[in-house]
Amino acid sequence: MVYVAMVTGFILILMGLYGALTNSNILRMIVAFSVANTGVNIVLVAVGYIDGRTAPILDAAVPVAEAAVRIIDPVPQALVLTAIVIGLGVTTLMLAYAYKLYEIKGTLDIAQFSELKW
Amino acid sequence: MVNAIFILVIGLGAAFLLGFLRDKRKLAYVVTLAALVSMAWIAARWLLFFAVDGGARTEIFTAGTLPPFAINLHLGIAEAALMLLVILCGLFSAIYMQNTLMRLGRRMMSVLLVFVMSLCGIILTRDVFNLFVFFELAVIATAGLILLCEDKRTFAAGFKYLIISQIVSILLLVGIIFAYHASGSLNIDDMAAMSSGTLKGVGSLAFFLMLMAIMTEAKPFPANGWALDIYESAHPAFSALFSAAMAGAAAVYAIDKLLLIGASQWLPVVTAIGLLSFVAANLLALVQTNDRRTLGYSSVGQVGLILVVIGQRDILGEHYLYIVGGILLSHAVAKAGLYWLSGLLSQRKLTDWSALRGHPLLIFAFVSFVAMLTGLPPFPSFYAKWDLVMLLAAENRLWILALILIATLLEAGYLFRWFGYIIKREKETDKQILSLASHKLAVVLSTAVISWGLAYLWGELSAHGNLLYALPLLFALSFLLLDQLPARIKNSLSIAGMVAYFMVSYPTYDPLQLIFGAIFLLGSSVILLASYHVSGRRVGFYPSALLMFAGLTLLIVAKDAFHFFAAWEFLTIGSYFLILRGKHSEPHALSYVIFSLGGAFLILAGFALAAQGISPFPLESLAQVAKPIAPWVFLLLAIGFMTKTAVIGLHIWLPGAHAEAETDVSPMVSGILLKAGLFGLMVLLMNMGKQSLYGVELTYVMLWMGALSAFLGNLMAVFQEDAKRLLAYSSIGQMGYALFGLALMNQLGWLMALMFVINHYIYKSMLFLSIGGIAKRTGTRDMYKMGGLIALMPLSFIAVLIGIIAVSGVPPLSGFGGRWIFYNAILESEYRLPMMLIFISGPIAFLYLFRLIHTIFLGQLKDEHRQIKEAPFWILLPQMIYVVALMIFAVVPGLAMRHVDAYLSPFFEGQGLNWEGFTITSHYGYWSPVSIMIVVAVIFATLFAWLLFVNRKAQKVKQFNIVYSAERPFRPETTHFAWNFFAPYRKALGFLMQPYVTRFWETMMDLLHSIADLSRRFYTGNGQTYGIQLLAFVVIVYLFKMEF
Amino acid sequence: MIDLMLLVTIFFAIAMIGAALVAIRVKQISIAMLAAGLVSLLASVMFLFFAAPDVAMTEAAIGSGLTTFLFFFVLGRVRGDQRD
Amino acid sequence: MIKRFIVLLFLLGLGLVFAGLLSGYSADNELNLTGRYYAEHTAQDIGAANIVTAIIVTYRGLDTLGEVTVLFLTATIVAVLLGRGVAQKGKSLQRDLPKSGELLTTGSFLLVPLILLLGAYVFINGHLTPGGGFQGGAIVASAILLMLLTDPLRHFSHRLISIIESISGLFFLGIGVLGIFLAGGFLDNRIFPIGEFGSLFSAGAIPVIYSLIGLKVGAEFSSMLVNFSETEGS
Repeated sequence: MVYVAMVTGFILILMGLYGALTNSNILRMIVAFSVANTGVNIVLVAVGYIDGRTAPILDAAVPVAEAAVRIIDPVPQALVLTAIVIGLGVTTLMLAYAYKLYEIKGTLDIAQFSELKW
Repeated sequence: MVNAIFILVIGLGAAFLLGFLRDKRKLAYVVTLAALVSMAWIAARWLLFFAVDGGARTEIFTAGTLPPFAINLHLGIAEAALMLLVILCGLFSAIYMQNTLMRLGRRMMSVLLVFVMSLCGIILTRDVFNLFVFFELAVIATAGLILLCEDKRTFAAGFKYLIISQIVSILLLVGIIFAYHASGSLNIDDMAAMSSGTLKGVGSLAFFLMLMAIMTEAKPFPANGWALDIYESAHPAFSALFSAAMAGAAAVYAIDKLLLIGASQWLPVVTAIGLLSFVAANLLALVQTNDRRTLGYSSVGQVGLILVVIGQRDILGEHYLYIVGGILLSHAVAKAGLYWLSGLLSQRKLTDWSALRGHPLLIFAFVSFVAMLTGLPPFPSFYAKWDLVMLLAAENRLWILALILIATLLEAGYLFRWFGYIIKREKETDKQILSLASHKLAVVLSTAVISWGLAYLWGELSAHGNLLYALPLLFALSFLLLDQLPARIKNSLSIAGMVAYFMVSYPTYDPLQLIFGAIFLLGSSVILLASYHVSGRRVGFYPSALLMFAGLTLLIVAKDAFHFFAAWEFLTIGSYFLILRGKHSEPHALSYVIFSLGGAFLILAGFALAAQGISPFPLESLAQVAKPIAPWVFLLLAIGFMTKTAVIGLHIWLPGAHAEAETDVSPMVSGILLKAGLFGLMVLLMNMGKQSLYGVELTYVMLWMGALSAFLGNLMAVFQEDAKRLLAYSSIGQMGYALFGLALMNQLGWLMALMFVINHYIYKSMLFLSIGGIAKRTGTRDMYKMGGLIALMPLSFIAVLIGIIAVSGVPPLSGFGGRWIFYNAILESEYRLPMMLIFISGPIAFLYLFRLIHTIFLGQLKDEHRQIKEAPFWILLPQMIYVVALMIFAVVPGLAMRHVDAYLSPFFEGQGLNWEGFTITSHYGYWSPVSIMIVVAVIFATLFAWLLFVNRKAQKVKQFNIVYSAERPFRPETTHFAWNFFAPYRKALGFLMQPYVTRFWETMMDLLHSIADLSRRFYTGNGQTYGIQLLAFVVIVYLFKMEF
Repeated sequence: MIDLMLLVTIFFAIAMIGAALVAIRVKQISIAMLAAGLVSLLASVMFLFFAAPDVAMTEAAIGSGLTTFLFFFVLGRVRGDQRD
Repeated sequence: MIKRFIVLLFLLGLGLVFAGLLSGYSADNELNLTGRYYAEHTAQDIGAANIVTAIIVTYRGLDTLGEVTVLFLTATIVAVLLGRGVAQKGKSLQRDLPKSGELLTTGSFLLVPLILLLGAYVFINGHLTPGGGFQGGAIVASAILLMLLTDPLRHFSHRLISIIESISGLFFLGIGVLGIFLAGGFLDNRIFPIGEFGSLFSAGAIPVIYSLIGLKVGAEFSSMLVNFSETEGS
């Protein structure tokens, strides 16, 4: 199960990167990156998973004393949370840039924005 | 002491606080500055605590829990220093951008604060995921700060950066989570402490991904197109931050931290990436015309160099911090300074920087920054590079050493070319390019002050002693402060200073040092007399000239390799500034400085190879260098020194540099500076003696080089039309004689070389001065445009006459003495073939010397020259002194030479001359200068009297106008008899004159430029391509790493 | 039970990859955006299987919800440029 | 076409790296050192039932501070980026938009308070149940989104949003600093009593911090949404 998720995550990353590096439309690049980000999140969560255990929340079902053998690793989850939020930040920023670039040139073709080179 | 976490808290708190200050921009700005100042204050306090009080590094725990369960921060001297650098850079940029920030409002200010804060976070944190968070903050803040610039293109640059950072964060996150899985911790020290077993397999791959991701932020070649676009288009104050603080401090420190985990097996990878960036970026920068993009390339290169140092830290040991700090701080200060400087100009071409001319302070700042970048003394990068090169050579990592030096030379090439543009290119007067807002000016100038402060600091920390304590250097630098005084006062001060210094120090000199010291100090004082003819302030002349003389003075007293090399660099740079002052000298000065620095780097490599880690390395220890490397050391040093003496093949810089220099500069660089090379060769030969490589005796090769230089130098002089170029080529020939003499490796040869040192100084200085005076009066240096000047300029004529007699080595003047010793020396040794060349070059010299006097002084006076006067008094005065000196030296050469002879005799047994009274005896005969003088004087007087008697009825012929048959020739000068005077010889010997060497070097340059021009097209400007390049970079590094 | 979980995971994995394929290949951008949102939504359900309710909530709210809305906001502003 | 091929080629290389990671990966059966520490100590030390929350707010509080700052930065930059040259003041954005239906308007009028309440619930209970400041903040922002959807011309007070943002940010920092003086270090939650495990007012400062985060994140998301919606379509 972990492997399935991990493979899925990696495939999503590669697909996202492929889309981002071959689509010349800026918006589509951003969409592709968000797919890749989802892939990363899946990989992260999969790494923390231990078969047959429950969420790292202590309640009636998981008493404090048994926590160490009942719950999965909480660290990757905490990292994913942060990663998701940061990913949103970057995506938002890219979208704002995309809008701005469109305003300047009236196009979203990334190849049109190459005055700076060499 | 304030908890260092307050650096982060204050930065963030102020950024949040700004949300309240929507319409109070002034207040917001004040809050921003206050926050930065207090952050800087905390960092500075800690730095002092570590540096002065010797405090131990401290840990800052968060959340009341110990790592690895909570995030912790480390604070040591490196962290404190880097944070101070980052915050000060931010503060300066904030001051610099005052208007922009006020216009854009509090939002940008808070972004700036968060940017600085996040860089500090990157430096402090010891947790990989926390590192990721701070990096993302820095990335996003970058995307915001890019907007500071009005340039529409920046939007595209920002977007490209975001594309890259998306890829980076994907790699980093995957790396982090697998590293966590492998080690069970996110703490860097924790991971590092685990056995290296965790880094096998998955752990190693995870580390690879993390390293590549962080590495990308250091903008390695070739995954750095986006960075160059940002550098080119962003606000210069932001580029300063981006280069100095983000890439040059935070990112490289993060890599340094990460490598604690990866340990030694990853160091070669970092070294390789760094080297590639350093070489490639500097190569590509050669063909840039945009100033900020050039700086961007240079920045990529410098960060590459820092990476190399980080990658070599396994051999740097306790010197690591000193070396990496020296290079890192030099880069940061210089690059930020240059970016801030670029913000004063409104045009972006490198040549537009000529607008700086007339602003000595700005030029001084520019020079300081450029010197810092290229690692010239006395800046920290010089000390650091020296130590680095020494250690690399000691560990036999010669490829790295060679590539570093080559790339540094490339960098020096375009930076000094740029400097040439500033000094020499035409200003566009109709455009107002420069705008000098006082706050921007303050930032630039205080950065320059900081650069010198760091120079002092690194000198203090150096194991070799502080170069800034050297009196001659201080004397030269003090003229920077006196530059507002009139030239004549400065001239008097210089002469007084140099004479006084000589008087004080000569008792400590040995005879060899005495000869060179007298020429370097007294000799230059005599030449400086000529400088009295210049009125006005002559800004920049005295600091440059005195820097050169300081270098020369320090050179002869240098005891160890470090000080020798430092002095060598000083004299190179000083003379470069001097030469650059000539009217048309821009390309020549550039080729001079490139050849000189190239030579200097060979010398550096030679010393490094010889020292094998011994520090300090006394020059005498050259004698103890062991066999397999000794010849290589010899070769490197010899080529380095021979670059300075312009041996044939490495001579192409000389004619232009010497001929285009100012009237009083030509004698300095020709009469005095060339001797530095000879001095170096003497030190080398005295200590290392004969060396052979692959069965070839190297001194024998030098002998041939000397003979060829003498022959070809003289031959080329024959065909010159320009009198100063003629003298310059003649110098190549003369230096060839000296080299030949030294390479003979017998006492007479050496004596003759030393004779040459003195003679050449006197007559070449004299000739350059008189020709310079004539050129000044006639307004041309082409000989065929002159003629008949003997009546108008009799004193110049006498000087030239005496000069050429001395040069050609006919009795009775000292040139003959030189020749006499010389022929004795040749007879002592058995090298007949090169000897023939030397003999032939004697008469050849006569050809061009004859022309000098014949074409300029005899013949018909040109119409346009009828009104001219004798050369100015101050130019004549030293010439007359030289005439007297030549006479004295001709009659009593023993005054100086017998001491030297005695000094040399321990080196060569039983070959000395016999000095008795006024007669000198060798195995082959004797030479009595006094009697020769008397004989010649009698013959001369008799002939002269006879001529007068015969010619007493001579008639004066009036000049008549030649009318061409109703037609003007296409090139009028071709009809002049003195034009192409030696055309017949050219037919015979012209094949030797083909500029093979020039063509060779030109082809090399063209090749470099074409490579650079082709390869930079790689940066297509398409953000997607940049993304692919990053991907390719990662994959290729991975494949390489797997190979090994 | 475990086999069922595995099957469901595989099903979700295939669905996600399919949606991702749509997201990077389909002609209309709006559909691509929706597909990307779908990938995210499927992922958030998957996170529930992986005992990560916090992540699931975040992914659903931020990854698929908010991000998709932002995409459409921008798409609405730049409509008229639909070429690929 | 060549480009696609090259990209595929290099992605294959990257896939190789990933394959290496996969093939070398062995799933844990036990918690590792760090995970075990959190499982065993969170209840006593931090007093939070939701260990993920404990990690986010306290153990890795610095990350979270950075995370909040990321959103703050993004919101700020989006405002700068989109505020430039757009929406000149005074010139109202009168566009011909179809009036949103009565049902939607009324519905949103009823829903918005409910959604806000739900958001608040999520972030206040972050230490006990799944969810917390970020999720709650997103929910709060969705209320704003709903209002924007029903009335695209509605004017939101940027000033109010930014003041909420700043105040919650400063308080977050302030509580963090208090940790240095009153407890074990920056962002230590034990400045307040840990309280009874599992109750609402427990886990020291975590509910307070998470509420502040919720407010701040909500404000930031709203600011982004508002800024995007105020840009003029072309």
